[in-house]
Amino acid sequence: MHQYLYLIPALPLLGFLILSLAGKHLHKRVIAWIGAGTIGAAALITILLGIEFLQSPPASGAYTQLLWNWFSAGQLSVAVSITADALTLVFIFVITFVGALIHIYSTAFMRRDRDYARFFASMNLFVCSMLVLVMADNLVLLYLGWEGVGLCSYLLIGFWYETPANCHAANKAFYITRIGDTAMAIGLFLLFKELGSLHIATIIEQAPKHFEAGDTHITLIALLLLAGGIGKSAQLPLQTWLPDAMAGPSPVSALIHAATMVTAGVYLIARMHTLFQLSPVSMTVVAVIGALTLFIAGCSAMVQTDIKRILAYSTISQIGYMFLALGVGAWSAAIFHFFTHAFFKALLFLAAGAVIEALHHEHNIFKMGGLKNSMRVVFLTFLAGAASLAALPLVTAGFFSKDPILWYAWGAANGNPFLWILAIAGAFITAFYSTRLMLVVFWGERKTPVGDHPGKWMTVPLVILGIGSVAAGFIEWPHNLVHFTLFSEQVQKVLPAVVLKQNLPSELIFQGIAALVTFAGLYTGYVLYYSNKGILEGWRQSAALLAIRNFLLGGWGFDDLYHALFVQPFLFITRINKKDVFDRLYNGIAQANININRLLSLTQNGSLRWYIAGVLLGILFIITMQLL
Amino acid sequence: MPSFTVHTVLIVSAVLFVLGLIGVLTRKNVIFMLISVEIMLNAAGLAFVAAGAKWQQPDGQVMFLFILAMAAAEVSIGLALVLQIYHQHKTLDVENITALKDEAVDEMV
Amino acid sequence: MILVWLIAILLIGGTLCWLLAQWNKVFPKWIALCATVAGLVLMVWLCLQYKNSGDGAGSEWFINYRLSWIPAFGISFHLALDGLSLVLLLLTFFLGILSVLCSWNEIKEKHGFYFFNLLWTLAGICGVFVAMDLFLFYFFWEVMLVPMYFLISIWGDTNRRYASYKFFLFTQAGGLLMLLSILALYFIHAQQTGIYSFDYFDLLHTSPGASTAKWIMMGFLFAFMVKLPVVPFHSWLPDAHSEAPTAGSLILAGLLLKTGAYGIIRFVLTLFPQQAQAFGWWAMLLGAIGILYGAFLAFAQTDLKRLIAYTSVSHMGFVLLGIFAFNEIAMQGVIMQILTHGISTGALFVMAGMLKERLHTRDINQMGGLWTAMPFMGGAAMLFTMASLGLPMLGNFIAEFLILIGAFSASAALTVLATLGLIFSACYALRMMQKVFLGPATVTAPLKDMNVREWVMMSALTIGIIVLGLFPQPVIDMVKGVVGALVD
Amino acid sequence: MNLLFYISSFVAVAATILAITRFHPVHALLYLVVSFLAAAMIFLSLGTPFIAVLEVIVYAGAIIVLFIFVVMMLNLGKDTALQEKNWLRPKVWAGPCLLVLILLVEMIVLLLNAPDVTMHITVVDPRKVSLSLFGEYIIALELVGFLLMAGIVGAAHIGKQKKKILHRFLN
Repeated sequence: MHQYLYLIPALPLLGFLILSLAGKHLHKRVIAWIGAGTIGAAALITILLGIEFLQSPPASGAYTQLLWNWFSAGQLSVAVSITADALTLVFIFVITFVGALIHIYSTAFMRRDRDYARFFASMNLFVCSMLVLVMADNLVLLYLGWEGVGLCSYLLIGFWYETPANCHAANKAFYITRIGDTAMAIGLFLLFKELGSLHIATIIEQAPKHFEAGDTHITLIALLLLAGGIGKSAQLPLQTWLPDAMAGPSPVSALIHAATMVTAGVYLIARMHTLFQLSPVSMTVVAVIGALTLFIAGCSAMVQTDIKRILAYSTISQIGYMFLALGVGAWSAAIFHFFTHAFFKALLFLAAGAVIEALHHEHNIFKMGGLKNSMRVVFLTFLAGAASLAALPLVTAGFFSKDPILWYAWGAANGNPFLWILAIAGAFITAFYSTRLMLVVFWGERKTPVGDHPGKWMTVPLVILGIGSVAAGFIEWPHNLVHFTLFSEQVQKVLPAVVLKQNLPSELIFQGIAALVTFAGLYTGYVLYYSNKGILEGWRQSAALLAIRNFLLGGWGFDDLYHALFVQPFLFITRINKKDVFDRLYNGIAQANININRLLSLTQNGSLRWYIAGVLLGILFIITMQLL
Repeated sequence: MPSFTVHTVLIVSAVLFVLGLIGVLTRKNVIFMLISVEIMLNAAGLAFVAAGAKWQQPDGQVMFLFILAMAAAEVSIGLALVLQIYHQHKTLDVENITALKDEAVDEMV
Repeated sequence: MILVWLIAILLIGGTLCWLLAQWNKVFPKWIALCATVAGLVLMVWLCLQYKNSGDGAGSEWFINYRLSWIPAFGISFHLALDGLSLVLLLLTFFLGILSVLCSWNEIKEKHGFYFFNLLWTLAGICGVFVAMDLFLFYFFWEVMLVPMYFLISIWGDTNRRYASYKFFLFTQAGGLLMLLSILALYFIHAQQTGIYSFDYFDLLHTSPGASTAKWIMMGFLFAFMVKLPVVPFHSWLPDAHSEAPTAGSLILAGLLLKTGAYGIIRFVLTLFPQQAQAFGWWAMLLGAIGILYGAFLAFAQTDLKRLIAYTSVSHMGFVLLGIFAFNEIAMQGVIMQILTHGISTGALFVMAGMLKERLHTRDINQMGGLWTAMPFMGGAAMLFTMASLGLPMLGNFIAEFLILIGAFSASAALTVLATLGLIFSACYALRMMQKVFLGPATVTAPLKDMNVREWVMMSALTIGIIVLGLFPQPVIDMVKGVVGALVD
Repeated sequence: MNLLFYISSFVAVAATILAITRFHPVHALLYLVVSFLAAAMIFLSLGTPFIAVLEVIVYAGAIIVLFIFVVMMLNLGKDTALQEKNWLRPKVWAGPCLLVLILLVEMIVLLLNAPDVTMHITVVDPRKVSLSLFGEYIIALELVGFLLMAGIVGAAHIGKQKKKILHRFLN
């Protein structure tokens, strides 16, 4: 199967080409088949490839295919070459499998849209770019995918381009991720200058020989790459674009802004783990950024009223967990959390999309309610997703992936109690807002009448994802419970195993605490939003609490800060210099000439006597010069 | 009476030239200005002849002949112009004949 | 001889256009089209020959044609072709065809004289790219200038007189300084060897004193930097680009600016290697400033063509940065940038011309939501906008990436500064896209999407930019010899 | 000969001063004739009789006659004199005179800087002049011929009485 590796990104690309060139003339049914079919085929190939990989792993640990030599100049030689090792396969699987489900969902979700073909073309291009990103065997090709997903994200956030707010959100997403990308590009330059190659395997091999641990250059490189990851993965301080990005259609949010693209930063750091390991400083930075982000975004998620914004902040927060895991060196735990998160968060977004559509594009959760019975399938799948998000112990995938992260936040060699406290606080918050979301949307009295119910093309993907949200965790158990660690076994062929501290307390204690905290969060949510709503009413009276709420609602004021700090000065400079100061300079020269001309033309006054006097003065001048 | 020198002759021609120049500069009527120009040309011719005499060569006189021809041409054209000016402007006052005055250039920037 | 024919086709074609226009108004455009197509066919044939002749690995001259012109002053009619010239000529004829096509319906008066000027400008550009005698080079330099002046001042927009004066004065000021430098070099060479010659290969071995050489180099460099243009000499460009007719903008952005880059590579670097190296840091600084400054200005503009013009300033900053980084990677990037910028910015100008034809305005505040009415044009615009901000897969990325990665080893700080330009390029590019094609539809008049002629043009450009983005290696190989010789 | 030179120089200067200060054109012209005749005497004293004769014939004769014709044609009489009288006040002539005097002084200073030589008067006869004129100066002579021709044509053309037609630039 591995000789068809190139088909995995090529099929979506083919879909994109057909849809973008001929999409206008095709029937919607054909478009749906091309759009979802190409991804489905890619998913099928991926699954077959995965089976082959598990049964008879390649000797080098990776399938590689050289497609063509892209360019080579001087020392720099870049090939369009794709590779798939265990890490990549996890990503490919999520991208194609979850992607195919989301595409199937979209065929029904977008059925009334005028630009059906454009939607699927962009989605297919996205899948292709994302696959190139994860399959690239060199950083330039990775960068190609990296920018490609950015473009598709831009196109899809602004899919309904006639609303200025959507375009604004799309631009914002592109600008902010572009800042990260630029930093990453600089990182690549530095890396090339130091190592003379951008081939990932070469870098991984050469870096430990070339750099000493803690070298300034390696730290710089790692931080620059990290900046790229931060931008793409919406981590502190470049997280502000993601909540606004919810302006796109729900499947877009599910695919791009939950399951795949936003985890590209995680992939990058995991892929370049050698560089990060060589630089303890950057590891610490990754962990701290992850911990802070998960906390800050979680707090914001608690008070949002827009269902998709809640999920957006939750995504930021969950990616924060992945960063935290990366930062403490728990590589496979991070990837595993990515894996499960893709399922439950995609599910939540798709279910939210179904709810929103049923309620006539209502986004405010407080205008929903009582959907428990009227939308049975959506309710059940949403429940599975939310439970997984809240990390309900033992029955959900979220628990299996999040619990090790909490454990390693303390227990790994790079771990630290402060990180753990933030993480555990995050777990509490997550459980709380998951409960809040469930209770407000599905319980209580009905506030908006339900419009059209989702059809089978929408519910089937929801159900499959729901099963995934529960079952995906079972391929990796905490060692102390059941010794079944299929996932980390595979991933650790690529990524190093986590190093633990000496003399740690038992892991079980931590698991117990985590479970308790989760239940505490659930209970708090239950009390505040179901059994005793009066408390909340009481809090609403307090001005200080309201101010805090608004502060959290606005995402900790980052938007305003950046607006004042960067956007305004930039706009100011461009506005005052619209006419180009240099132009003024040259026009000044021209004006000076005109003035001189005016001055000199005074002498040309038409009086013959003056002219003769002028001649005389000239003669006098010359003769006087002669005399002197 | 001492023999006159080159300087003396040239000073005489300089004085004549300068007088002509004064005439051109101060008079208002074109006719007077033309008269003064003739004086200046004559003075220049004198200087040429003096130089020729000093070297005892014919070149000075040749130059005088050229000046003479030029003066004749100049006077004929000049007087014809005077006639035209008089017919068109009804005056010979140079202060009133300022058609060569420059107009300001139009704004470009 | 074939080079002479290349130029002669354009010159004769132009003259015919003028002469035959009195018979029939349709003649000129067909003649012009035939002339440019014939040129392109010749060029493609030459390219194939070049490939067969041993992949151009050496720095040998592929064609070298020399004829005595004014022997008394040592002036010869000397044309020569190597990989670099070949690539540029290919671009010239490619964009030449497009410029003829995009003036197909735009020109409403004086057809004959218009196409005469168009073809003569192209001939001048061709001449500049192959002339190997400095006097001849200067001659062609002027030949491309004067018809361009007419193109702007006769067929331009409302403020055309101002723009054409400005264009002429700036270029001419630079050109005269270059002439002075050429003469200085000529006389110094004569003094040293006793042979009066304007020939490039003779002058190559002239060694004026260090400080003299510096000043002579400055003369050359000034002319080329004005043409490129480099901040602060860029001021002519926005006016000329925005006022010129579409084909004029296309040729200005796609080709005329490239003569500046070509001049620096061909003359400044080879005639004055040490001096150029000494000046390198400052030139890179100017390049980096240009990148940022152009981007800032582009962001502020409301006139579509002016906006695109400032993006050219920004992109040409990369060229300067790359040239003076003095290494092979960056130099390859520069040549790539020359090609891709010609295509991508040319395409944007063509697009602006199409919009102007439909909407009769260049003000982006009066546009908006055009995607709905014109999805194909919107898609093409998106593609070239993305090319302009350096999206991978498209040619500009290869160029900018090579330049930056090459320049990084020369000066990390300046390269970082220049790389920031990538962020600001996103700002102006997306703003343009948003103002023109996205947002609520504001234009109520029925708009037609692209017709066949426009479709052919845009797809040629699209294919060009994508092929350059995915398979740039043939171009890189073609100029490898030249670049290698330069960097050593 | 010396005396002749001094006297005629004196007369020439005096007549010229009078010529440029007269208000009435005819008076001025008459003094001008005297000035030219005096100049002719100077030429004679310099040993160039041919030039002296030409001076009398062309300057004092032809040119002055032309002037007088024009004065007569335009009937420039008392009005012109009055106009000039009102015009020529010290305020008008003092400045130019001062400048011109400076010029004179400078010229004289320049002259005196050069070594002085006594004139040895030998007559250079017309034959020698004409040999030179038709020898080395032949081209100049031809050019002068053109000039005179142009002068004649020009004078005939310009002098024609015509309606007031301004050049298109002056409209």
